[in-house]
Amino acid sequence: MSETAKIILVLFQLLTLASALLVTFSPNILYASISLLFAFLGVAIMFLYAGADFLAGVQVVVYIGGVTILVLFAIMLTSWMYQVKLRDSRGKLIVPLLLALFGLLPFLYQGAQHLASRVLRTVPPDFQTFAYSPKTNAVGEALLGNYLLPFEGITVLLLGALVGAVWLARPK
Amino acid sequence: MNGEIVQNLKLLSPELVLVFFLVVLFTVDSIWEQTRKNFVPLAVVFAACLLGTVATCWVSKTAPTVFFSGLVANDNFSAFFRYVFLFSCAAGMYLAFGSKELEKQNRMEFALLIVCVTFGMSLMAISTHLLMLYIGIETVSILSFVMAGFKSEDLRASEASFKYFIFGAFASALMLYGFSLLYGLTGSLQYGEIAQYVQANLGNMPYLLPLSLILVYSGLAYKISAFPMHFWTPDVYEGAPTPVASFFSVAPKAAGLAAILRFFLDILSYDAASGSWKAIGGEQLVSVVAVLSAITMTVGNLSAIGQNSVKRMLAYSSIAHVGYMLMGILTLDTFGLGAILFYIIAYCAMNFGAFWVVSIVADLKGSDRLDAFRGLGWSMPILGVTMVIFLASLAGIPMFSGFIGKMLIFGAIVKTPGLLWLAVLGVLNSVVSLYYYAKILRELWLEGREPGTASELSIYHGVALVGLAIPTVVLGLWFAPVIHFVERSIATIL
Amino acid sequence: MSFLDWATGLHGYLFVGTILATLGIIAVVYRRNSIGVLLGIELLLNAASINFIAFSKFRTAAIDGQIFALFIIIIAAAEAAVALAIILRLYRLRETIDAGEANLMRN
Amino acid sequence: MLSWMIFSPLIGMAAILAMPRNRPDMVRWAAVITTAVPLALGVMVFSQFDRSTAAMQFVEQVSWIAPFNIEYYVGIDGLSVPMVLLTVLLSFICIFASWNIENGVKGYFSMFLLLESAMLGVFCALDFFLFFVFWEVMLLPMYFLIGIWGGANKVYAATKFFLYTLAGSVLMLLVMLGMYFTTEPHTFNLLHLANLHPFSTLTMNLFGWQLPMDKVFFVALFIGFAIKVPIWPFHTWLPWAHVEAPTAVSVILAGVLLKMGTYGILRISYPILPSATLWAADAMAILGVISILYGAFCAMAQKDLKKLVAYSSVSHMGYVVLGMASLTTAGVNGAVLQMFNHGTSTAMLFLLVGVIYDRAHHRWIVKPDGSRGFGGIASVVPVYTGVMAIAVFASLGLPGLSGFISEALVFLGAFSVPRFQMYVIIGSLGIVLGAAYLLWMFMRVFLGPLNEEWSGLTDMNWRERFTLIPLTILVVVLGVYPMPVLKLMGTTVAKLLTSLT
Amino acid sequence: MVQNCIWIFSLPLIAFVLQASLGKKLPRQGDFISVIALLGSFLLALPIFLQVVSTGNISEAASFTWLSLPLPIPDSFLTSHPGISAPTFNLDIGILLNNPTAIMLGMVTFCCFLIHLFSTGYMKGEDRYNMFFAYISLFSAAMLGLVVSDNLFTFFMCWEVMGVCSYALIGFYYKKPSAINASIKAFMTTRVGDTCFFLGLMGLYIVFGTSNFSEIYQGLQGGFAEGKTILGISALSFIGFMIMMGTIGKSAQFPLQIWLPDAMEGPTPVSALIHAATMVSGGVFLLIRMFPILEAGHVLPIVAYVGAITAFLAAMVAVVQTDIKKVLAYSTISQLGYMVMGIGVGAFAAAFMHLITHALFKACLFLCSGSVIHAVHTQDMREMGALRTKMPLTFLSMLIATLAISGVPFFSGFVSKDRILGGALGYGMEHQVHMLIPILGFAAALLTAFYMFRLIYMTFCGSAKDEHKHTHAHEMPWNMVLPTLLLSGLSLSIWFAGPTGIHGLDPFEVHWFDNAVAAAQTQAGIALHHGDEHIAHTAHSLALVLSLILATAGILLATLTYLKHAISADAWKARLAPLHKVLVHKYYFDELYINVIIQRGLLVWNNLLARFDDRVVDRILVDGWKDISMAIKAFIGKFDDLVVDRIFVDGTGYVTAAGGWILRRFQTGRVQQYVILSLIGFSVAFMCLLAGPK
Repeated sequence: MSETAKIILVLFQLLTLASALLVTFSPNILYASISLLFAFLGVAIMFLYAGADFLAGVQVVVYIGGVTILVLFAIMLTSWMYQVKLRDSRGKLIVPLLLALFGLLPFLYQGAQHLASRVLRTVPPDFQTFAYSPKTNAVGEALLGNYLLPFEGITVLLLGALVGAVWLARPK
Repeated sequence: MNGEIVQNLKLLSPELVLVFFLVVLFTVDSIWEQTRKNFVPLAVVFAACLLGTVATCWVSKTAPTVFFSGLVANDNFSAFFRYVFLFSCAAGMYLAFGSKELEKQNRMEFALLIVCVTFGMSLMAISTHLLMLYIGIETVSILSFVMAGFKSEDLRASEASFKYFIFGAFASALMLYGFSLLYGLTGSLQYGEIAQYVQANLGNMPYLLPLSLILVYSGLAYKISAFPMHFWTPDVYEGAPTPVASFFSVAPKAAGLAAILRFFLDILSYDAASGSWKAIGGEQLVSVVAVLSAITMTVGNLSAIGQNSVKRMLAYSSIAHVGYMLMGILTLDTFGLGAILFYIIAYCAMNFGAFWVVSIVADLKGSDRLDAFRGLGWSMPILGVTMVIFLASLAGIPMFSGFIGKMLIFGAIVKTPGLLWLAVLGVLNSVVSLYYYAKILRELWLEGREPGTASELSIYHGVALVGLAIPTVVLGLWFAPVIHFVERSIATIL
Repeated sequence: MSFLDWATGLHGYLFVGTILATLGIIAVVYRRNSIGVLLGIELLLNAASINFIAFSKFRTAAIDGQIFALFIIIIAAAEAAVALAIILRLYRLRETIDAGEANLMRN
Repeated sequence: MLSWMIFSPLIGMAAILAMPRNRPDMVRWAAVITTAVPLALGVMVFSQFDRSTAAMQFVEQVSWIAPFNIEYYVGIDGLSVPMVLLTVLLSFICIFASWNIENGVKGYFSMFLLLESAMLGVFCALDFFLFFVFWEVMLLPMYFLIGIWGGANKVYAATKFFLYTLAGSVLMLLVMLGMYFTTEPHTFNLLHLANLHPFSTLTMNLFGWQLPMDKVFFVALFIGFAIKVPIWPFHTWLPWAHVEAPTAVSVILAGVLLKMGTYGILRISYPILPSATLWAADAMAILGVISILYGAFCAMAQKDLKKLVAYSSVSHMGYVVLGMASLTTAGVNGAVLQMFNHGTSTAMLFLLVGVIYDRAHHRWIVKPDGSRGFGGIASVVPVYTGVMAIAVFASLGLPGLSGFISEALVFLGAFSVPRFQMYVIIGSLGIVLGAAYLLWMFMRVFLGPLNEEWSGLTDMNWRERFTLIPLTILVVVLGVYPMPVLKLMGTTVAKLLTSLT
Repeated sequence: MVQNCIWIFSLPLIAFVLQASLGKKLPRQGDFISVIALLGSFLLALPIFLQVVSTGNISEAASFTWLSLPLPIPDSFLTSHPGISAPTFNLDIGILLNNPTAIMLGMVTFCCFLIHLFSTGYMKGEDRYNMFFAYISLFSAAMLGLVVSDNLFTFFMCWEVMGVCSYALIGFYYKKPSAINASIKAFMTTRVGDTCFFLGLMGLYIVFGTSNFSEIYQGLQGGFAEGKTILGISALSFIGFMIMMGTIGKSAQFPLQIWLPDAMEGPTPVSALIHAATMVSGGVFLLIRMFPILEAGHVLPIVAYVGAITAFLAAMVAVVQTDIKKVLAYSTISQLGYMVMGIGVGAFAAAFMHLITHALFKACLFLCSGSVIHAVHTQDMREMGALRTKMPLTFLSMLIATLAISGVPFFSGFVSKDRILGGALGYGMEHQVHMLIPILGFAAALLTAFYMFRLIYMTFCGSAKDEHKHTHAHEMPWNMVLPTLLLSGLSLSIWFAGPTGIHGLDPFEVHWFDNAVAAAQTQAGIALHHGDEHIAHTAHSLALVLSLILATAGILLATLTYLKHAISADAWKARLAPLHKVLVHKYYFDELYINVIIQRGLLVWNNLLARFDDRVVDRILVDGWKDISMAIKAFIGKFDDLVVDRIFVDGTGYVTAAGGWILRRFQTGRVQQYVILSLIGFSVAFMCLLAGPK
């Protein structure tokens, strides 16, 4: 993988992190939703670099196209039109911060890095080079081959969610 | 290739039956528009469950195998849980159909949802693959968020579904993160391969395996509402319509337990000699699980004392019962785990019955507070007597199935050295539990006759109550065959 | 091992995954607006899918991880739909979507 | 035969439940017939019982739950025959004593019959699991009987009774399971456990300490049984339960239920944990003496007739415990005889209290405000006074009536153990106090100038006399010649003591 | 002869059963049944008595096992000795017919019969007339049972049944509160004595394994009870002491004598029957039966002192009594004191004779006083007077009995009292340190003569104090006078020793009694003579002279003060005011027992204990922790949800409820806090898991 490609990847990673920060801490929910959009974009790029091109496409279509738009619709419907910048009442920040810094972060962070270094020790280094090879047909084969059951099983979930969402949202 | 697929589909026939009846539900609803009013949805669901049971019997005859390329397993264990889920689906629909809380016109949606949830649950029970497990859990969770809020235009119901959603989504997200770490660590999603990896390098995973397992346990604990993840249960059960709450208190819990049993027993390498789990320092895990179950039990029982809403009280009591069931895991032999399965059967019957009575009273008196029960024993003897049977069984009075369940669990605990304190705590908890169950009995019978309103219990509900009371008593007296059945089903996964 | 190698390698991916997960959890806990909570959950799910993709590339070089990530995305979409339906319903009945106010049922 | 005796009340109960709601008299006579059956069977058992052997008789053994080899194993020997006879007789009498129950007649009698079959079950069970099931099944009917048909704050008394006894029996559950799992061929069978009694050598760790297993088992079982007896520290439920229970229920409670505790100790703790019994004998004797004195002192200060009789039961059961603790032939035989005699004399006392309560609707010897509750009613109700005199002097321990011979044997047994001699002397103070509070009551209620308020009292009608005649005959006959009952238990007690010493 | 004994005590028993059950319906309310029953047993007892009088020896016994408990014997023992049947612990009861029994039978049946006859007249017209006869026939049956029983167990059983009968009879007029108080006091005091007796009985069983008299006597001779100790002290002295306590309780000796004077509340025939002839003498009879034990247990000195003190104190009080029955009551206590002292000093035969003679003349005295009371309808001597002319026959028998009791020669009292005093003097001379005993004895003799003649003069002589009563007085019908005459007839010394009763002066000597008692003594293994011959002889002659002097002095003093009014009783009373006040209050024994021990001690203690039981044990230990948890609640604030409904006031319940309440506080309803809590829970669980395999 050439140097410039790595720099671009790092840039996008930084983009993801920045937008994620905005999503959690920005007072205005609208800005948060839009920054979520950029976060999903960054993640899509990371998928590309990790050789999951089909996944990147799906990510862009489903997340950025579907979920974020859905969220924006929800914001529009739930806060009065002329008061777009829904002032988010300032919740007590102390507890979550404390929890994150001393509770979760150290565990997850140490776990992830520990796992990463352990994996790199066991898996041959050449494997890590970036070799772009289209994965779409592999995904297709897997879906209709080994993973046929989840592919079919997910339909029941989607059907249920569809009916439920419609029923819940329909005004009486 | 297709011969193998046909074989796989044959082994999956109970689930397929459910899907088929989903389709039937849709077509019937769209063609015949007054199905909203009549009993068609009930009939369809009953047919689904009946046929599903037949399919399960037929399937359980074949030798236990792992099929669909290692994603799911078919053995007595899954057959046992399929029976439980189909039974509770039928009972849940029957109760919902008769209860006033769910208006007539949206029975069709309810039938659909309940069948989907049953499908999801059986997926959870039979899956031996992380992806399948995740899909199963998500199906059950997402659809239960909807079911929790099923009472239209009711603030409490929508608030219940909202809370359920936030807590549920968060817990399954954590579980997912745990799956990803586990995948990274072991390099595979299939239980068998994970187990081999864990078996291979036992000693040198001091930090990672505990972390991923704790995260996975968080998702599963949410499903069975065990200690750290039990906070949502009281609020959701109180808010949700009573039939939904009774369904929640029975079926998803059994599914969660099935997933826990299958997941932890397959993955953690169990050393028969020392009788402990070597993967993460045997005694460590045993004592942590023991402490967790003890806290669950005590929290459930103590919080239930001061309640005056019976639904909330039964919610806490269901948490307590989960605490008892968790205790069974510690013994790791057919006796202990068989005790859990027996306890599940007994628990389903008696808890469903208790909730059923609450829903009848809620329909009748409009409120589920304690004083709504005053003197009902005298005006509706069948309701009174069956409620006595259910509550006595929940409290663990002999001659009822609850006692046998508890006895088996405590027996298992007493058998393992060093856990006596847990047995003593469990026993004291059942005494405390008797106190708040007795408060309901006091209202029903002891407070004397309630003037007037000798409202008669409808046959519809009477049959159901007696139907649930009979197994509670029979299992209490003559439980030898059930023990054999339970032992057979647990042997396959140990 | 330069910073670039570190960032673009497994360590980088996992680092981003962890940070996203933590921020997701903080969002769920901290946000008063229920939609904000939903965003947090989406972040958390994304973190998991990043992990899966990273391990699928660096650890197993098999397609399983990607399939799992695919299913995560599908289920996340379904969940978002149901969540928003619930939030709209709550809004219609209570005129507010503040997660804190939903404490009608307590102790 | 035994199974018929145990389960015939259940058949009766089913019949009663099937009867129409508006025919109370039909229900009552059905109850009479149902209790008459076990009475007849009891008499047959008494006649056919072979006094010479200590082995179990009328044994019926059927495998109930094969996987855990739990058996429906029923049989009786010298210890259980007197108790079975007492239960059968008192239940028959109590049906007549509860003739004027008005509300929920069907519920009352079905609960009563369930209670009777549970009691008979406990006395005949030889499988620990069966024993425990019958022991706990007895709780529910008692809870409802006290709770629904009881007195003023019946609910509090019923709940307290329920929780107290359940807490005790729950300890018993753990011991049962412990015994089941430590014996090699896992068994609940009491006789196997008795032959094996492997527990004296084993140790177990409880909360971290290594304790001898048999002593821990004995203490746990003792607490469970002591709550039932009731022995001193665990007795606070008795006055509540007695005062609030209806007459017939408090007769059964005092007549039979109290004996289950001591019977349990003799049937389970003594044969299976012999070394622990020897270790705990002193402590039991001390607790027995304390119960004797404590019951007597409290009884002297009571103003309510029924509470006085309740505390007198605590005192009399103290004799039983002292007798058992002495581990001598005379002592244990005296204890079992005292269980039987106390059953009859206290049943009479409670029936009589019931008679006066039905008429005067209050039970104050001295009203709380100090004025006279009853006074000098001897002249108004002579027959009642006569029978009450017999009951008072029987429980007082007057020779010639049944109370004396058992107390004499208990003291004789206890006195022959050198280290118990001081306890016996202190315990003998109980005899004097016993006389004091009973005669004080007799004087305050029956003798002295007639209290005009009660000049209208009517004497006992034939039904009430019918309930008291058998008990009076028993009290007098056993007082003069106690051998019929002693002959029953002689050989069994001898065998029990050989296994102990 | 043994069959007769069985019939003797079962006849009155049958009479009791008949009387109690269908007494009311029979003509004359069935009093004839019990009278005939007693006559029957008297006639059956007569041949036995005569055989003893004539041949001086009778000894028959019959017994059967009443109670047998198989003893635990290791199976090995059974296998090694196939032949022997399993040993059993037997409790045999039966009839023992020896000389003392025969004599007692004679006396008791005779007295009971006469008293039954007397009470048919005295009790005429009373309500519950039939029950009265039921009780006294039960009482006679019990007394006869006691006399004939061959072991201490049935002895004790009859002993207690007698106690109950005395309770019933004293409280016969149950309308009077004083009567029922007296009956309870009587029963409780005797009950204290009985309990000690019971413990003595237990001791006997431990030492000898049986309570049969003959086996005990052989056991003692065989040195069976040498080393045995009870509670550290030697077994025999423990048993002896306890048996003595039994007698003290029953025969109203020094510490427990408060009940006898109050027992006068009962009808007079009851006093005659119970508190003269039979019950109280039962206690002395116990000492006689158990004499070897007392002797072996070195308890005799204590017995002697108790007897002497009681005799003296009771006599002192009798002097100041104004109620005729109270005087006789105290005189009974005093005479019983004599008998106990006699036994204490070893004058076994004298004590036994005094028992018999005292029973006869005291019964006569009581019956005469009964007639007097029946005539003047009052018991206060101050209202009586000059009844001599009105009731000549009663006066005659009363005079004879009074002469007997005062110890005037020619009368039976003199014979037995003189021997007791002789024995006491001999004992005193032998053991100088115990000289106090004879002194007290002689002083009591003086006082006895004084108060008896005071009684005679105040009732029969002098001027009629109350005209109305005097006019109404009339002689009693035959069924009341005949018994008194018969009894007074038997109070002559001719039956017992010789016409004058003085040794040596008599033309012929009657020795049936001495031979019978001597034979009994040898049988029981009791030495005939204590101390050396010489001192005993001088003591007897000295005692003879002294008792004569004292008797005459007493009579003289009485005549001077009460007949001739030369000495004014009131002057002496004023001069000895403090002593008089103490005597009137009966040494404040009543106050001591009733107020101090019973009221302040026991009842307060009971109420305290009952409240303790209700408040402390029930509330604190079991209902418990309420106050502590209430404090916590107050501390946590007014949160009313904790006010758990009153039902669970039980302490443990409160604690769990408080625990539950705290737990529920976490259930705030805000879902985000749930998430935080669960995360905290998980991190803690994770850290425990990570603590690494220990």
